[in-house]
Amino acid sequence: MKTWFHQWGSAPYFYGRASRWIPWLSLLALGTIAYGLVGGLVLAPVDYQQGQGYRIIFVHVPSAWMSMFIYTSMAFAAAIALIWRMKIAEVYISAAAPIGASFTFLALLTGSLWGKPMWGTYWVWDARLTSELILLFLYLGVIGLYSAIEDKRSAARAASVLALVGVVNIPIIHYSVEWWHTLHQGATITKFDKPSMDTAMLWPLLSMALGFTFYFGALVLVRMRVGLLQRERYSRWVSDMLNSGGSAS
Amino acid sequence: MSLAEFFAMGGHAFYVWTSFGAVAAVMIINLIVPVVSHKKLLSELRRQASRKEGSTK
Amino acid sequence: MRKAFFALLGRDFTLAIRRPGEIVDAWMFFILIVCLFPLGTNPDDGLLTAFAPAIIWIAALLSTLLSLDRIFKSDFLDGSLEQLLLSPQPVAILVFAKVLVHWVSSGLLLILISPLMAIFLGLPTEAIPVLMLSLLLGTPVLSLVGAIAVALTVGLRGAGLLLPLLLLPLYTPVLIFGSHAVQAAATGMSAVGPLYLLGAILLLAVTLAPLAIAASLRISVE
Amino acid sequence: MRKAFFALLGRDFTLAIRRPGEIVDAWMFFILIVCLFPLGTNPDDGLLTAFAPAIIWIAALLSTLLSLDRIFKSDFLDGSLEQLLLSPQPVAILVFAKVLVHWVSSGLLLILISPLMAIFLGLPTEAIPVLMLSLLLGTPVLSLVGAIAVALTVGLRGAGLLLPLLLLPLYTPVLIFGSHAVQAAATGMSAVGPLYLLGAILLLAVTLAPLAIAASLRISVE
Amino acid sequence: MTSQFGLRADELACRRDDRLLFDALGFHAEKGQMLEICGKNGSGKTTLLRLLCGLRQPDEGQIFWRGQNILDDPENYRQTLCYVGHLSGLKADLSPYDNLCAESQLFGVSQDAVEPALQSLGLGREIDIPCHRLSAGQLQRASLARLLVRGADLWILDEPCASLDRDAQLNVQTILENHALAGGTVVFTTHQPIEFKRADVRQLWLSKSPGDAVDA
Amino acid sequence: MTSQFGLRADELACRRDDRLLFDALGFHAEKGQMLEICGKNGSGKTTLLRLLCGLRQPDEGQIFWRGQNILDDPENYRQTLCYVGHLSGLKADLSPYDNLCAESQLFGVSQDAVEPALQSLGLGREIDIPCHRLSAGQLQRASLARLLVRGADLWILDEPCASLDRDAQLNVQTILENHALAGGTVVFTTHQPIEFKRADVRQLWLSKSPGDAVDA
Ligand code: HEM
Ligand SMILES: Nc1ncnc2c1ncn2[C@@H]1O[C@H](COP(=O)(O)OP(=O)(O)OP(=O)(O)O)[C@@H](O)[C@H]1O
Ligand SMILES: Nc1ncnc2c1ncn2[C@@H]1O[C@H](COP(=O)(O)OP(=O)(O)OP(=O)(O)O)[C@@H](O)[C@H]1O
Ligand SMILES: [Mg+2]
Ligand SMILES: [Mg+2]
Repeated sequence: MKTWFHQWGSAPYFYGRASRWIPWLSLLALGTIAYGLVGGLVLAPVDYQQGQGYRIIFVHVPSAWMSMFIYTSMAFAAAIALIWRMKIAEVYISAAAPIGASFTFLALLTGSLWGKPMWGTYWVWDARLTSELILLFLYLGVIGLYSAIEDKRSAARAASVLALVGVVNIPIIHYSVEWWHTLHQGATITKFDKPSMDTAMLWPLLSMALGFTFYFGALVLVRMRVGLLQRERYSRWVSDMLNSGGSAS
Repeated sequence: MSLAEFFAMGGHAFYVWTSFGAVAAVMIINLIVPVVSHKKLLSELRRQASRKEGSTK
Repeated sequence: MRKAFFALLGRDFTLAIRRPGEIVDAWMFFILIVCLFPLGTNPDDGLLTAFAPAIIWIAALLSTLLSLDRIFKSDFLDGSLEQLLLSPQPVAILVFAKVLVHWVSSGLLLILISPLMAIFLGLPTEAIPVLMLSLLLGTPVLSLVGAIAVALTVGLRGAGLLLPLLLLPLYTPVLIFGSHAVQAAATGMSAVGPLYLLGAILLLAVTLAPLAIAASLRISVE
Repeated sequence: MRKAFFALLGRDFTLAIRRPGEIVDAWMFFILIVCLFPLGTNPDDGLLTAFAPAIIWIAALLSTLLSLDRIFKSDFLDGSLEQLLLSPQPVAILVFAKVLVHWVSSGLLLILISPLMAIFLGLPTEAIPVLMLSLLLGTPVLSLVGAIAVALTVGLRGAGLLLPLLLLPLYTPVLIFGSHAVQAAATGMSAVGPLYLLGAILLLAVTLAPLAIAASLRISVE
Repeated sequence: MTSQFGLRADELACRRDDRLLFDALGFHAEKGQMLEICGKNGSGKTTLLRLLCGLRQPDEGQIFWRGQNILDDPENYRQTLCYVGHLSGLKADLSPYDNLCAESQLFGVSQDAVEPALQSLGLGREIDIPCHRLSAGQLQRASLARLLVRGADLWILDEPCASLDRDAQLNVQTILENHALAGGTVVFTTHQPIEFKRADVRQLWLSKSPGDAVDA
Repeated sequence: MTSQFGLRADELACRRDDRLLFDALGFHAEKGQMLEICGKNGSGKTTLLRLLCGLRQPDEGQIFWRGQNILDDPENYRQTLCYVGHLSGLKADLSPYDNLCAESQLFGVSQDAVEPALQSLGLGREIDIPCHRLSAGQLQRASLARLLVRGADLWILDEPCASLDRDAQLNVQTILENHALAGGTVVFTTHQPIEFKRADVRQLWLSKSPGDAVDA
């Protein structure tokens, strides 16, 4: 366990290993997303309440899940970065934040595009919608802070502090918004609360979610390699790698 | 289901296809940008490395 | 350590008193935001009263936000922050003194004039004690959490506006609980729930924020 | 003189573009204030829509106010302002270039996203063109008048908050006419009257403000 | 009138708060001359230089440039003046080169002189680096480069050699001397022990030191 | 180990952006010694001093004080350290006296030393004037006075003589020498030609000048 931690903490090891993982993850992502798309857009039956409009679910829900999953993972990385000063964890945060932000944006966009036909409006101040919007601001804050600080070493540490403070706040936001919405009125917007979903819908949905996760995994490794190379451009291992003919790129 | 029907999405074409299109676009751009910048960075570093070697020799 | 804490507290209070303008301005800003609303709308239709808790809380939040720069900016520019970080005391404690001064010279003063604003906006008098209590519990959180964001951005030239972005998500719960406590009281319901929650957030902020601030300052000065 | 004007314009635009963060942040601030209101109230009871014109205008006003510091503060601190005043060109013209850059990088951008904010707050779509037009006429006034106040206070250490105090009375007419135009449009009435008045104020500000700014700067630098 | 071609001050007086810094101060600096303002810390050198630039008004007295009161035609006076003070006057986000190009346009002079000017002050690759990344001395060099860009006749310099290393100090010294020899006028302060050999340097002592100040 | 009582740096390396400022830099400064960091503008003197204070982390290498890594017990290290840099560290609204009193409490030392310290740096009535009304040199004097208040063993000074008039420069020179003779350690930079006669001064040259920097 400890040696594993150590190995993955070393930049050259990570840089080399990641390049081997990326093709596999991409392939997995491609397969699962392809199945999800076919299953969702073509094979899955029409929802008798919502018509064809419900098909947005196949991108909306995976995006929403990813947005939350990525932020949590960033907070873990932030703790590791601050406590053990682990370089890889710092790089992870700056690599993952833009991906997380774009998934959050997609969840908001697809959600409101779904809301117009379903609820008749693009936007309501529902609890879940509001907290997703705030999550977007949290992401933008991390990205903004990271890009505003020029010394990238300090920038990564500052972004870690912010990500960590943000994650402490997330349950509080969740709770406050939830509570705030239900104080005055019952739920006006009924999403389909666990309707026993047709497996013809469920499998493609899960497959899409899995595909998005693989996609994220591949993408974050690509971005981390860039970030690592940028930060370590002067170190011995980079020049060795360049001299030895460039190895895997 | 005909192809036309498929594209019409039961009258919700705009919403459905904008959603899928936006997701696809964002995901593809997200992938292209770092791959390109990786290539650029590597070639820049190579150029610098060779320049430095050239000057020391 | 106690002595250092009080020395810094004393120095910063003296500084605050040397510039009464700044304190009065935070006050004025609060008052003026509250007054903008009647100007921007048609004040006769009773809507204003329903909006009053939100307006007062948002005004408190914005005037805190605008005065946050005071906490570390001038110290950074004149080098006192370096000297502070070079002092042998635990920085978290010292930082707590600075935040305390900020709160007294902004939050506490807002609380004192909030009843006036409440009357101005037509809030029922029964809601005023709850308003004051909610501000008493909430404004220290605004100062503490705000100080983290300021500490993170103090070294950046022209980052004045990054601050609101960092702070909005962090301030949301305080705003929601605070204004809903007042709203509940104004409509005759119990405000205990949100007030307890505000108290819990305050406790969390008091214990954790100073550490985060100290860590952030070290990063910024580098 | 033309050349100096454009040189300064170019330099300041370059500076603005060098820090895209600042521009984006002014945007964010506008968005954030707009979002605070739904968070502070119960968003379902139609209050929000009734208040939407006031909220958007107040958000525009506050975000202009917060970004005003940019106009002269950094120039004062790094000595460029001295050099500007020592230049043989008429200072009023140069100052106009600086205000123009400020407006483009704050007001103009606000106008571009204001429709989104209108949708967030549930403003009827018919009112959106009037909203944009009123902002187009009003925000330059905010920048011009704001610059006078900034020029007067730029030499004062810790005058960050004196600014709102000086400005809010001056901004009041713009706020009133602006939000009333939008309100009229939202309720199906004619918005022409307040828009004309906004136009008249803009004309006045464009002709007189640069002179006042130049005079104020000379006083501040002494 | 002797000062037809130079700077002349008559009966200047200046107070700061309750203290009289100087009083009935008169001097002149001709074409081709260098005038060093000397005095202890706090004797009012910086204040005097700002008066000469017209950035501050004296409490009493007048200042003449080429026989004309500087308040009569300030635009023209500013055209012939270049002031370098404690503040760099350079935007931290722009490079020295961009800064001086913008400034040259502001003053209506050609941009061609910018690059040679920066180089002759010993800046190399720093020419294109944002100013906030420069060290104290590099920034001072960039700030001084404006002297060579502006083509002004009257140079007013407050501690031009501050933060400069010894080579740069000698370099600046030469630049000042050359300007005087070419018919310019230089008014400056310095705490560095500089000796000008080639140019005609006169000293003006502001005797009021913090200790023997006239309390009011 | 030789550096049991002084400051020692091992294999320090520091980059700023893409430039290597120094690399494999090692030196030591014993009890009673003065170490002058020399170098051209932009050679990294200020940066090095900030590393020594622990305000910045080196990219490589360690710093030891009395045989112990300064990261091991930072509180204790800071107790024995006094840094005076380009920034005064004085609040502009408070007088030098009030400023240093507050600072002395922050560092847990007696306030009695404050007034004599300010006086021995040649400040008279300025002791009780808000700092924003001081001239450049007066402010620097007030800032240096903290050296005498803190009672620290290790002094780290970045251009201590900047803006000072000649008398004050000599005065500061004496103060530094006395500290070294009394068993303290002084690390400093300066562009003024100072000659220390009584104390043991060694020089460390940071050779990397802006010109021959290692471009990446
Ligand atoms: C802007 C608008 C919207 C936003 C920001 C949004 C956000 C979210 C988020 C964050 C989740 C994940 C929740 C979780 O797993 O805990 C989610 C799930 C979901 N959303 Fe949305 N949503 C929006 C609009 C809609 C609309 C209009 C519908 C359908 C009428 C919808 C249907 C769903 C469904 C079915 C789920 C999965 C529920 C579950 O996992 O329990 N959403 N949405
Ligand atoms: N904030 C910064 N970001 C990036 N590079 C910087 C920064 N500050 C300084 N540098 C660079 O680091 C180098 C060393 O700067 P430093 O201030 O340490 O020099 P110095 O030796 O103190 O020079 P001086 O004699 O001019 O004070 C300079 O070349 C400068 O360009
Ligand atoms: N803003 C101010 N308000 C009031 N008094 C001031 C102000 N600035 C400076 N003074 C006072 O005016 C006097 C002259 O200051 P000035 O800066 O002109 O001195 P100087 O000769 O340039 O000194 P130095 O050699 O230290 O730069 C000082 O005694 C100072 O106390
Ligand atoms: Mg001076
Ligand atoms: Mg330096």
